[in-house]
Amino acid sequence: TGTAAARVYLCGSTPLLWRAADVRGARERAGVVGTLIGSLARQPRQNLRLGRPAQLLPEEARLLRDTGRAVLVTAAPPEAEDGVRAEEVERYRERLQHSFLEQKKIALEDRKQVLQRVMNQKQKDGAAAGAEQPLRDRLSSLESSFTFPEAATAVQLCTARARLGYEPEERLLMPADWPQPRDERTEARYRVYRDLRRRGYYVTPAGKFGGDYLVYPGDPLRFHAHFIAVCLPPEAGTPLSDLLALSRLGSNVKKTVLLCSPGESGGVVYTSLQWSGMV
Amino acid sequence: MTEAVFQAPKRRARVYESYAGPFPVTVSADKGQNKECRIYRAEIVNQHVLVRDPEDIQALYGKGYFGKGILSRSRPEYNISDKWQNLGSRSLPVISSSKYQLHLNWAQDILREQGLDEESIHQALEKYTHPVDLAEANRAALGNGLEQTTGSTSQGNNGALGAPASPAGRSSDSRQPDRPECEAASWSPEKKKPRRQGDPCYDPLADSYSDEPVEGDREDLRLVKCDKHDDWLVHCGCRLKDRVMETRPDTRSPSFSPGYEYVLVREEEEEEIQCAGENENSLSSSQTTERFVWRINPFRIIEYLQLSLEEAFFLVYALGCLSIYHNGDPLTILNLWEIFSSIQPSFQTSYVAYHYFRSKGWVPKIGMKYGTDFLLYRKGPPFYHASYSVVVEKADETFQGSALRPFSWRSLAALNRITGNVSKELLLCYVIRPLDMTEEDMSTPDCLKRIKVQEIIVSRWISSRDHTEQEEI
Amino acid sequence: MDVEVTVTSEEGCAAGEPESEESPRGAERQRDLPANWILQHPKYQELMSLELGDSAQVYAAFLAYVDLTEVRQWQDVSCRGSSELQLVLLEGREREGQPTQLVVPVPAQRSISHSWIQTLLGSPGPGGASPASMLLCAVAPDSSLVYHRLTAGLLTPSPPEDIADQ
Amino acid sequence: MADLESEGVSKKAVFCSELLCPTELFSARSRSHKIPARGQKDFLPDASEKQKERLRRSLDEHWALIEEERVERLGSLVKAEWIPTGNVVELKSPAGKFWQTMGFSEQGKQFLLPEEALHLLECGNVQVFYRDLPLSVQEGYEMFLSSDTITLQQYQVFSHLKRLGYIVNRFDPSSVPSPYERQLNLSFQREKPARQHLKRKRSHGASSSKVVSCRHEEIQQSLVTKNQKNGQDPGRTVLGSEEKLMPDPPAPAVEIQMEAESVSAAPQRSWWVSHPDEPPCPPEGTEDRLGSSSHLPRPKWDFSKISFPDLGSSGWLPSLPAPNPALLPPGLSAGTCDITPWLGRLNLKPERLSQREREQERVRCHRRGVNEDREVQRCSSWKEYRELLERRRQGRTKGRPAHLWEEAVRPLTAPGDASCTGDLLERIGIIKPSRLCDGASNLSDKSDQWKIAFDVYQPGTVAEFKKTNPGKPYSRMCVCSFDGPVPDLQVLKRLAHESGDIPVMFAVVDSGDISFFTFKDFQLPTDVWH
Repeated sequence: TGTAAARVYLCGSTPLLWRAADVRGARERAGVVGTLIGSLARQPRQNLRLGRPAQLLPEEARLLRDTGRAVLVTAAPPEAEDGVRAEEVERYRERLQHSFLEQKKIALEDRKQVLQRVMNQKQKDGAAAGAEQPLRDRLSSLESSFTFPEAATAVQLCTARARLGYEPEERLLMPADWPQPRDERTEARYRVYRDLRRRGYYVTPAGKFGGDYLVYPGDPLRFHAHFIAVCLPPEAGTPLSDLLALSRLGSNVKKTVLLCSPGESGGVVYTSLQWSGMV
Repeated sequence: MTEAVFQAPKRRARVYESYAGPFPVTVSADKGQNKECRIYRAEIVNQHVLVRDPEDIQALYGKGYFGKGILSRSRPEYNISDKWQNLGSRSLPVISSSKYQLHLNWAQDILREQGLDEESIHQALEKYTHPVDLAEANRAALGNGLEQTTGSTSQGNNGALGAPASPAGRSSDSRQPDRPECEAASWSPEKKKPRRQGDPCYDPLADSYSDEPVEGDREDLRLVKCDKHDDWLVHCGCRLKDRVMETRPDTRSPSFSPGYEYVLVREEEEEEIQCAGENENSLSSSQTTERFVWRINPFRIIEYLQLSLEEAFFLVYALGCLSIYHNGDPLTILNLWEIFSSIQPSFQTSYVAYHYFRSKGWVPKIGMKYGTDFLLYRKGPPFYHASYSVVVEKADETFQGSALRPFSWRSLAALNRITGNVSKELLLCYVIRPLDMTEEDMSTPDCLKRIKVQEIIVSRWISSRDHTEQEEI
Repeated sequence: MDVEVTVTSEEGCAAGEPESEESPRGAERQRDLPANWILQHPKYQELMSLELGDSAQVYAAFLAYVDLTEVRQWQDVSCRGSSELQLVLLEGREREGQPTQLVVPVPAQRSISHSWIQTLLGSPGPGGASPASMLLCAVAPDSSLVYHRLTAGLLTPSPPEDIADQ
Repeated sequence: MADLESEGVSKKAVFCSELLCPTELFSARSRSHKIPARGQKDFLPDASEKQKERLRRSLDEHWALIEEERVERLGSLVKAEWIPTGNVVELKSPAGKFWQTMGFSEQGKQFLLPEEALHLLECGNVQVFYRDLPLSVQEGYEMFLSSDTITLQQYQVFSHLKRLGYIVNRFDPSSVPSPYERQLNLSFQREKPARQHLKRKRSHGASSSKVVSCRHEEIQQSLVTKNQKNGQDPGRTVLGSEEKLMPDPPAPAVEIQMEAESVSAAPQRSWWVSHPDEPPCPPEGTEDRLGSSSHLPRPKWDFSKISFPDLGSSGWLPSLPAPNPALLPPGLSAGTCDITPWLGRLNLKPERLSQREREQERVRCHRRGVNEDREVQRCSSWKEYRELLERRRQGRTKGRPAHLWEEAVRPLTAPGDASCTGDLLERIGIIKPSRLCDGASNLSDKSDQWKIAFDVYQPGTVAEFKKTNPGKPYSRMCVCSFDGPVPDLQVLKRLAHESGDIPVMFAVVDSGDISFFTFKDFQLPTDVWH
């Protein structure tokens, strides 16, 4: 699936990445981090590490789309007709049954290997002759006595949509106005995001720090954010008190507050705001 | 409960002063009729309210922490220098020659502004630029009691400075800055007083400075300054009467005037050193090329107290202890209400909040540091850390209304976070105006009686101890 | 160091007034103070004469000027009016030998826009040039001052001094 | 990876790439459940090999975690089925431990709300089928989350809290006792007609079967709408399968009768809430069950204006007189009430002050009576006394500047007027405080922008938690977006009123990142100890 375009699924108006390869590709090839919002398969009842899906900022989705790295896909494909559906169900059941039988085989094999290993060990340890006899008996009768209840079958609860046999044509959806109405503020946010990415920074949401983006010098997994980026239309007046609070907060959390506005000819104008420390 | 719990204010680890009371007015039930209460004085200067009388300054700041010294971080305690040095029996502030030059330039500029030619300016400034004769000054000092009293004040506070052999250029302890000579507290009388060179034709500086030593100075000096502690009376707490009794001895110095500010200017070696006495030798024992020259400060800057409009109005309206003048005329409460409302569009709303918190015995100070309207202290900044950072908002009785400070979740999150990071709580203070209150009703502070205040504490809730939030701090 | 305080609330107030002193305004003190040095100050007069129309900003600028020269001992502090921006701007060196810095005093209740900041900072030179920087000095109605630094471009914060994260 | 797909479906392989083969499934049984610890972060990238290596390792661990699929024993999965017409998930095999805090029964069937089912699916507890095929988590998000159920943002908050062990229920406005009920401190678990259409209801007794019928009606209605829609769309034939899922709709007439029965069956318990001219249960559509605020039957009387006997006063009454029978509903009799045992339970002890407090109190309240004043004692007549007062008044105003004291608006106090700080504070305390609940009951909610979404109970309460009797929540949750507005005072008041005595919290979501804020009523205490 190497360089195929990622699929961005819209859940309502929220862009989500569901497939692991897409989440990984977006980050490693496009520097698009997203925010994991699902429960982690390995340990679902905690919030420290989350799992798929990855929610994308509208700006992230737009950048992926605009650079041809992703296609937007409607969330819900049309429902299959009954006949097709019946076929699908049939195939699913077959597969389940197949899986059960396979797993039974593997389990039996597994068991045999375990017994064999124990036996070999006993022999090697030079245990009294005949000590491994019960084991040998068990091994030989294993074929007939081994039970593997259907309930023991391991089944997968798929994360991404995955169907056997039939995958409905997923309709591509790219309204001009997606992912959000283009007002001054969203335009400012997008241009700033794009420019920061172009400069090699990694970007995550920064609402809890009072900004638009947290800006990292490298992958957020390994680096601290350097900036709290605040996107402003260039002419918009901001109460000085808001800037003072932000600036003090920035110095408190060891980050520079970055005022960002779209500039001339598609560029972005940045101003770093730091408390002077002069008391 | 849905109500926020009151968190006990945090006391400062070190407190360097005693509490003198919540307001600069007396409260006493029984003193009755002949009690005399002071009315302080302030004036409006370029839309700001200034208190200039040192005694008033100390009373207003000392009791209730009103205002801020315009030359200080908060408490009015400006010094021309934080280095003081002994010269004979006197302790003088040490300033750099560049600073002296700056002050000299200011004086020159004034003269130029008045259209004097350079020669006249030179002559006029001769007096200031000429080093003071140490020997003469010492003689004068020994010859009269004033010198003794004034001189001793500097020793009282800081023994090391008073000792003749104290090390040179000792800089002050940062925690407890040396209280200056009471120079800052003294003043020169205005031109109304008789003076030889009072006419600006002769003395262009007469507008700014009196060069006449005047009796009143010493009197006044003594009123506010404690000889024992070299401190403002209200600070050290000595009782005025006792002290005045003790220090009555009173003769005038013919040549030494407390109306001037004397400074030691740190200058290069090649300067002619007038004050090279024995003491000086010991002073410059650090064998630098620097010498200290005793001069008059040609442009003197003293501390004023600037009151926020809310503070000023409260002192007038709630306590009745302040008169505010504008161009020499005293202003009525209605005048002030009108003027302040026009200077600061949010004044009426923010005053309600200010008055409300004051009437609950708390001390609100400007909260600009952390981006809010007020910081609320219990008792005052020297005793407690601020407990609340307050944003004032207005609403009508439908509880809506155009916001003074339109919040977004982002700006609120930032404010909430910085407030929490400095161990304060974010307090929204809604000033609720009745629907039927007209603009006319609002044109007098009587409307306050119909206004209500809703306090709301905004806080962030952490859903889990092991939440990932720390990650980004 | 701690000074024992004996002033009680009754005395603190009455203390200043000798009983004999009675003036027409009663308790109000009628003493002559020296003229207000702010009004006399040549810089103040100079700034006011610029007629920038925003006297609150001029006053803020003057407070900042005095703070820099008198309190912080900055060197070579100068003021200039910008009629284009309707502002008084200050310049000075924090210490001798250090580069001149631009200080922009603004009354704290104002709103400012990014383009306003950009105008002040001037357009940043194309690549490589050290970024223009200035100090924004917010001035509160009680004369409180805070200084914040504005720098064109992205200025990496100084690394946390070995305090590990958290 | 996929060994089965190779037969015939290879062209679709890209969609199936995340399906595990039996070998992988089998080996997943023994995989680790540990989450690798994240190392200390660096400040600046320095292009060093060491840093690169650390990044590579971190990313490897990260992707291993992210790629991992949920694998469960078939036997430990609870099977369930998505019923889109009811926006619920019906359990098809016995419920698990989660039943303690989630789900509801109806007509002998067990249901989960979509957010509950989705969360349990994410936790690997249930397998949800739709038209006989299991749903992926993705499909769960896409099918369960909608404006008819809850939004993605609300679900993010829900699952965030659930992962931490909180119990989270949809908020039901009718479960909030009115201020009057709270005043009487009645437990609010009692049966109340207004709660009929509560989503979670056990089925027992007359009143709850009525609930079921309500539900039937809902489902029925939605079915009808759906059928109507489908009727216009001849190309689609989904009716059959859906009809199978539906319980038989009861006749409306029966419903009404049951309604009447239940009301008359328990009149003593509900007479004071319901009254005849209020329809007991307005039928509700299936749409927006979360958001729909059911109408609380409004009592005829303003209880805040009816005074109740003051049991706390020191002059006790031995008993309360019998109420006027005319005010009681028919068939109910009430006699006099002996309140002695109640009084015994009330804390009627006088307030005990500490030494210091008593001292302060003495100082504060020290105002001498007029007659103790020596000068007053010297007055021999009323006239002299009046003169004394006049002298004093003049003495006081003497020395007061005219521009302050001879104007229409004068200072609130004169220096020296107040007897002590407490007195002074009282004199200048002219601005009244307001409480969050003041005037809140008259506020109509014009917009439905601000809705309480959830009741939240602390994680520690799971063991004692009863769905039928959930008790007081720890807080209620309002979900909003970081790009949306901040509540103004009106919103705060309205929500506080709606929530009663439970704090409302705002969960603000910033692209998956959640911050919680509270806005709590507060009154700064007056500091008189100066």
